[in-house]
Amino acid sequence: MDFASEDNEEQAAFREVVREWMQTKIPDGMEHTVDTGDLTLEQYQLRRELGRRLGAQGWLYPTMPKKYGGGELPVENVVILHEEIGRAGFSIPPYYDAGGRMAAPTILVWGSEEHKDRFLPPICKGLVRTWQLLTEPGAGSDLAGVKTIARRDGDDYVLNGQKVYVGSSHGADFSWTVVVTDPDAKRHENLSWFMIPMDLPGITVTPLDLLTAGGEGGTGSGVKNTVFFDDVRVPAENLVGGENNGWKVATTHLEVEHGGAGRFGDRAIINEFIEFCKESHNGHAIVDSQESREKIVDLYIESQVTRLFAMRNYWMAYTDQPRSYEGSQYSLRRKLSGLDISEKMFDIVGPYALIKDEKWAPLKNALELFQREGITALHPGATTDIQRVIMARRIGIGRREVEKAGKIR
Amino acid sequence: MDFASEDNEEQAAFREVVREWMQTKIPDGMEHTVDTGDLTLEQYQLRRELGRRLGAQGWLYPTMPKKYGGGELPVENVVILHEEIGRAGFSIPPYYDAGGRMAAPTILVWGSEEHKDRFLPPICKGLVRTWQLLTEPGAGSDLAGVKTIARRDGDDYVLNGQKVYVGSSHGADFSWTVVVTDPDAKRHENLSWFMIPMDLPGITVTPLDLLTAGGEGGTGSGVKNTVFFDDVRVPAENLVGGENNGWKVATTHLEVEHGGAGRFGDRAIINEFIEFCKESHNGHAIVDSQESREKIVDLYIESQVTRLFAMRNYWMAYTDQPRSYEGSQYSLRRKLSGLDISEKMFDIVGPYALIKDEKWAPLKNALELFQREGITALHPGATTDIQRVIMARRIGIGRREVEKAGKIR
Amino acid sequence: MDLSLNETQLLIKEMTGDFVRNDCDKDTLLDLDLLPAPMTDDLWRKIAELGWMGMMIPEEYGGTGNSYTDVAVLYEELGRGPVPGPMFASGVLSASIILEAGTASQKKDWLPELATGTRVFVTAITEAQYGWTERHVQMIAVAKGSDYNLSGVKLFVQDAANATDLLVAARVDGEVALFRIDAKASGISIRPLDGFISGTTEIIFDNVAVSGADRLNGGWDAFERAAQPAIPILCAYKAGACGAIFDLSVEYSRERQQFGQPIGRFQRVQDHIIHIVNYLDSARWTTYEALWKLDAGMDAAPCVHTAKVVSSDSYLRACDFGHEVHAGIGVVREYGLTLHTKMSRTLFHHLGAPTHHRKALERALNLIPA
Amino acid sequence: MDLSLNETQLLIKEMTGDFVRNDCDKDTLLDLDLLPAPMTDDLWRKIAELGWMGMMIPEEYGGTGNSYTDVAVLYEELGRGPVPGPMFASGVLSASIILEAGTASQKKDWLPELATGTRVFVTAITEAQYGWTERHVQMIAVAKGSDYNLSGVKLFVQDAANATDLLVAARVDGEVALFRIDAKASGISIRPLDGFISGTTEIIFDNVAVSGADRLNGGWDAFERAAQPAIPILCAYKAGACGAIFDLSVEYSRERQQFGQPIGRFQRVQDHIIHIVNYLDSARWTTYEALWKLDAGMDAAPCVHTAKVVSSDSYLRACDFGHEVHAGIGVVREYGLTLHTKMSRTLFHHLGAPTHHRKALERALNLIPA
Repeated sequence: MDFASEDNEEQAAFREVVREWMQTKIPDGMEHTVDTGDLTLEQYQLRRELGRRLGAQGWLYPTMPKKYGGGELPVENVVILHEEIGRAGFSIPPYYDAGGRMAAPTILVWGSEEHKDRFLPPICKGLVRTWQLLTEPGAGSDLAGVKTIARRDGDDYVLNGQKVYVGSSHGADFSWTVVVTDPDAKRHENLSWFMIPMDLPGITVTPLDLLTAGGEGGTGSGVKNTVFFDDVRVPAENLVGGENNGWKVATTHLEVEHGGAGRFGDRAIINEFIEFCKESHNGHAIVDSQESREKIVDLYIESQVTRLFAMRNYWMAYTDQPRSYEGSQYSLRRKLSGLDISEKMFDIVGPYALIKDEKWAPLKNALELFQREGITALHPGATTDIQRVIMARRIGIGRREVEKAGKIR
Repeated sequence: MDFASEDNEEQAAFREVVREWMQTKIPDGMEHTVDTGDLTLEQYQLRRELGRRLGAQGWLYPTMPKKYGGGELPVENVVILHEEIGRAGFSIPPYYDAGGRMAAPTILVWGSEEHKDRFLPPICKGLVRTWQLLTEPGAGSDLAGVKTIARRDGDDYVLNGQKVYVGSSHGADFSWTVVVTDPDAKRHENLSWFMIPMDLPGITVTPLDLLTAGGEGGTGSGVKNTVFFDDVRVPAENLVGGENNGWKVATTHLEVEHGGAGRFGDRAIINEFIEFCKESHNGHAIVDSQESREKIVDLYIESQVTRLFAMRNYWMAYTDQPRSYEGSQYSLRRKLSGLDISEKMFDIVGPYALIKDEKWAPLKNALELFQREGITALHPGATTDIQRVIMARRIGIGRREVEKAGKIR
Repeated sequence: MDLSLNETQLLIKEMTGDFVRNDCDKDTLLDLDLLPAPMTDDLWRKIAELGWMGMMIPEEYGGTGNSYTDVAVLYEELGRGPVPGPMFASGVLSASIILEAGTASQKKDWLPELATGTRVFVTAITEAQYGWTERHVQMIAVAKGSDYNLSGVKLFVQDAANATDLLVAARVDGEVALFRIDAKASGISIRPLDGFISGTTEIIFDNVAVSGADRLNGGWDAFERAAQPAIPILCAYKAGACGAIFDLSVEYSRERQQFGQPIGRFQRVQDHIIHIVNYLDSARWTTYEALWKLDAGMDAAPCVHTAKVVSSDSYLRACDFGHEVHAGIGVVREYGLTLHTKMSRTLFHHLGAPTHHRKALERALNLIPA
Repeated sequence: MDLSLNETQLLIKEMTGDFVRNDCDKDTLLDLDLLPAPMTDDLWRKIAELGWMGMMIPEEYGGTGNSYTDVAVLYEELGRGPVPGPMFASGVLSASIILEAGTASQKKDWLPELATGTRVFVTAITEAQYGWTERHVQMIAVAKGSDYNLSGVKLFVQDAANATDLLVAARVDGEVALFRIDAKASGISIRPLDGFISGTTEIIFDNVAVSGADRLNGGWDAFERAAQPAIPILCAYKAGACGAIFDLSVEYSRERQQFGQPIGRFQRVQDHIIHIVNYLDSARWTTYEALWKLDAGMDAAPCVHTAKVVSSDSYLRACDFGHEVHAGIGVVREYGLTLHTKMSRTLFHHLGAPTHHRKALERALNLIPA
């Protein structure tokens, strides 16, 4: 086994190229905002600029095929890319973009050549940013129970309905979603999958305050939106994967969202936190206390297992290993260990972990955000309960038929 | 609120009476065997003798009515009795007796006057010992799915079937059970409840080795048996609560078994363990280590909550408060905290907790037994899963109809 | 043995419950949550009129001298809101400190107005080196004749933005002393802290003059004695809060449909709620046993520490499981659950985190020399 | 990056799997479990013939010089049994110690016979004051000219009842030294311990004479270096055991019917099994990352400690959840699950409990000065 190759000559050269590129190509003025869901407009625009520059290299979505604007890089080089961008304090993509992370593999698996040619290059080049629209007020865990409806009318589908917990701040160019196209058909056979330009008439976006508005009414993290469709005419050519085949199409992005694609590297906050605990403040360091050291060790161990599950899934996905329950296992663990680690941090640093404050907050408010994210990350991309449902089906607990994992490339 | 009355004059006098009684009435030679399920025959007989002596005072089942051989004592005096016997290192009853603990309240609620007159006095006086026969190989959690059948034939019912995980060592005089009396009736309406003399022809008892046989093939704790019925003729007058009414009758002893009657006082082993940790052994005490102290504190806190749930249920039962999910809540907690505490003890004292050894084992092998009991206690009297099923129904999670607790007096 | 509430307590429970339902409905609480100091004059007037600020205070000082258990029943109901504000800070913790540490004339001067709610006392103990043991008090009071002069920072002080009077711990000749200071005194600035926290403040003391007459008799020991009953009353608030989360979750489990049935029919959802009720009852019974021991004048230390460990953990975790039950809707501010989530974090360390009380239990159980 | 097993490893996995299924079926394991020393001559001969005892040993000493990961694949499969016996004690821990601490002639004399299974080496470190740090070794070796004399007790020594040779840690002039001693030497008595434990022994040394030629070169440092690769190999055994519990539980969830359906349809039962698979994978991946670092010659300390903490906890808890799935039948000896339950407890502290390795992690992560 080999958990992280040493660079060979070619890889070392690539690493050098990436490092040099970053020296000049990261836009001036880009800040290491801890809450990437809630950027200022200026910071968002700078990050989009970085996205376009990465995209021009094929590095924004480095595993995507070159012909669609990706980098088609081998797994080792992708890892190098993530590592080096990560070292600079950013990630790929550098802003929220459900189009590249989840719609692109979905279109790659289920789209026609025309779809791929039309949708993928703008995504991979960072020219557009895309939101995901799935949950509705009455359809959360039960995603197949969505009620938003698309009625065929000539060359268009006419959409009506409401989607919640959508996107982040500063809008999007596209969105993708599953909606009902055959109200009379059976569950799972009544849905279709659409790419939707967000500038179509009849789309309204209103912000949704999530945990937790600050003391002065300022919005907190996890800025999300409600999206309303009122007689929105979507061209039929934007339907991907065939009419009433939407549930199958969704298996791909759900697999990605449920952790099937894995992730490479640690949560940066873990190491930052441990270093913070070692630093001396007014002659005291948190690690001076044995109880704190014990809790830091717990937190470290907890984080290592999550890192390894993420790495295993990354390797499985990009080397086409047969996959089963691993995606949801990692997603479940990431959610629960995220909460657990946030609470251990809170236990260790006390109320300092709760404040957004220029004077007193440690790690530039990152701990406060992490406390809230411990909670807000529990449900998106399927609750912990649903992740367990999927694990049980894939393992075949109580049944001999075993559900297959969704295809992701 | 009042969590443990100071003795008033009358109670102080009663305590004195109990103490004096014990000076002379605890049989010579009775040992503080840690595993009361696996007594030597001699020790078992001595404990039966103590039972008869307690029974003669009405103290073996002190809450039962006097007319049936009980003590009919007020709750404060019952507590005093438990405390004083407990101080001597024994409990009431001093041996396994499902007749008194569970069948007696059941007969009191569901039996005819004739049943009460016939069955209760021998139980309350400690003249007989009784086993509970419920689980079958195919009916564990699903108790209502028992297959043992009783066919009416003249003045008798003829029983055939098999019951598992029964009793302890050294046999019993009676057993009680639910069996099918109407194979064609609906679930829950096909069962009847019987008191069965164990000397009837056709009853076979074979021992069942549970976790875990010792190194030399010696049986460990939790000695249980399998009981076979082959055409056993049980007199019809031993049917309690009416034909095909057995499931309702069972609600009473199930409520008791599921923790509804509570318990007064701590697990003795908790305090013994903490004292053991304070003792110096070769110049070292376990409490010298901060990690160990932290774990002892965890274990203490864990035990306190269990003690309080037990006490609350005791108070609720014997003052006829309305009860709901509390029985199963306590039973669930007792099971899980028993396992948790056993593992904390193991963590603290290391492999010493695993051995039965005259030379090396702490607390006369009590820790080794407690390690095994952590596991073996998880399922009897309904698994942790079933306790949660009951809690959910009684609370009304996901439903507005709320299941009622079984009547226990 | 009698584990029921007595008639007085049942009355307190009913009256407080009515108040919470009528005067502190969800919309009111969501509005309060946006204020830098989460209390309004109107609401405070009502609370004062109900006599709650005087419950801990003997009749001779204008209070009603209730038992600790009585007071806890009140706070258990307030926790159901959760109703924020300086009620506990003034009516419980500061009242208890003045009773323990105040001189006869201080008690006579301060307690009657505290009891009527005319003055709001808030106690400031913790500093940048956060903690609840004596060594964490580092601020120094410099003697000037018979008066004193204070400079420094008190951090994470709960509910000080509503205070008229501060009780401040500071060192005189190395020993911790307690001082009363006008919250509006020159040199004091009180700043609410923003974040995943409620009603918590920073107080800067810049060369603040304090009269010698405002120094209390007692020092750190008196504070610790005063905290003993205050702690389980704070725990009762947390137990009440767990109860509210339980009710909310059970109701949601019945109403919310997914996959064609109420979500509460799924065992996983049931188990989240079973966790909540277990936390609720753990917090509640450890708390009331501690209160009973305190009211009966018995050694309550192990029970007080146990109650604080259990209730801090329980409130935090009950919120977590509440969020598991509610998923998306639970993190929408308007739904109201996050008021609890924030309060559970805010109060977790107040008067000592679980780690602090576990350490205290090591001593109370004689695992280490006292 | 490549997380798959290579061809050699797949072969080892397949051969060992066959051996466990064919030669160590449940009835055999239940019989072994009743022996004071849980290994038979027949079985040992087969194991020796398979060459397993030589895998850690370089070719020059008669072994096959496999990588640590290769060896771990073997033990992962043995853990599935769980197959008891002195394989790990001799072929891994003692072999590693001799390689680290033995003189050239000791290696030449001992390793070839260890590699063929002709001799069985067992290492005795722990004593009545149980623990795996240097200070826990208190037994004294008294020098007599160039020879030594040992008296004292080694306690909780794993698998010594099958030993031909003991490697014993004892102090010479205050420093820990290592000695080889004939298991049958005069003055030695080895007694299996009874209880919820498997293959664990007490060894009494009563004035045992040891030749100076049998003192190894290295002392405690050498033992610690030798333990580094042995620990994750033991972890692999535990990961394999978790895998067996997982398979058993999944199968039972499909077969066992209650309430008219397989019990695995109930979410609560599913969740027990999900816990098990999470423990399994946690143990497995932390273990193989540590092995990879060791094979690659990198600093493996944090990974080794993490793997031991995770796999000790995982095996124990996987058994607990296995029992939750199985309820009654799980505690019946004949069913076989309790072989694991007992083994999970037995190996929990072997080569250091989680507490020990957590403390070591504090150092490895530089939380305290080394």
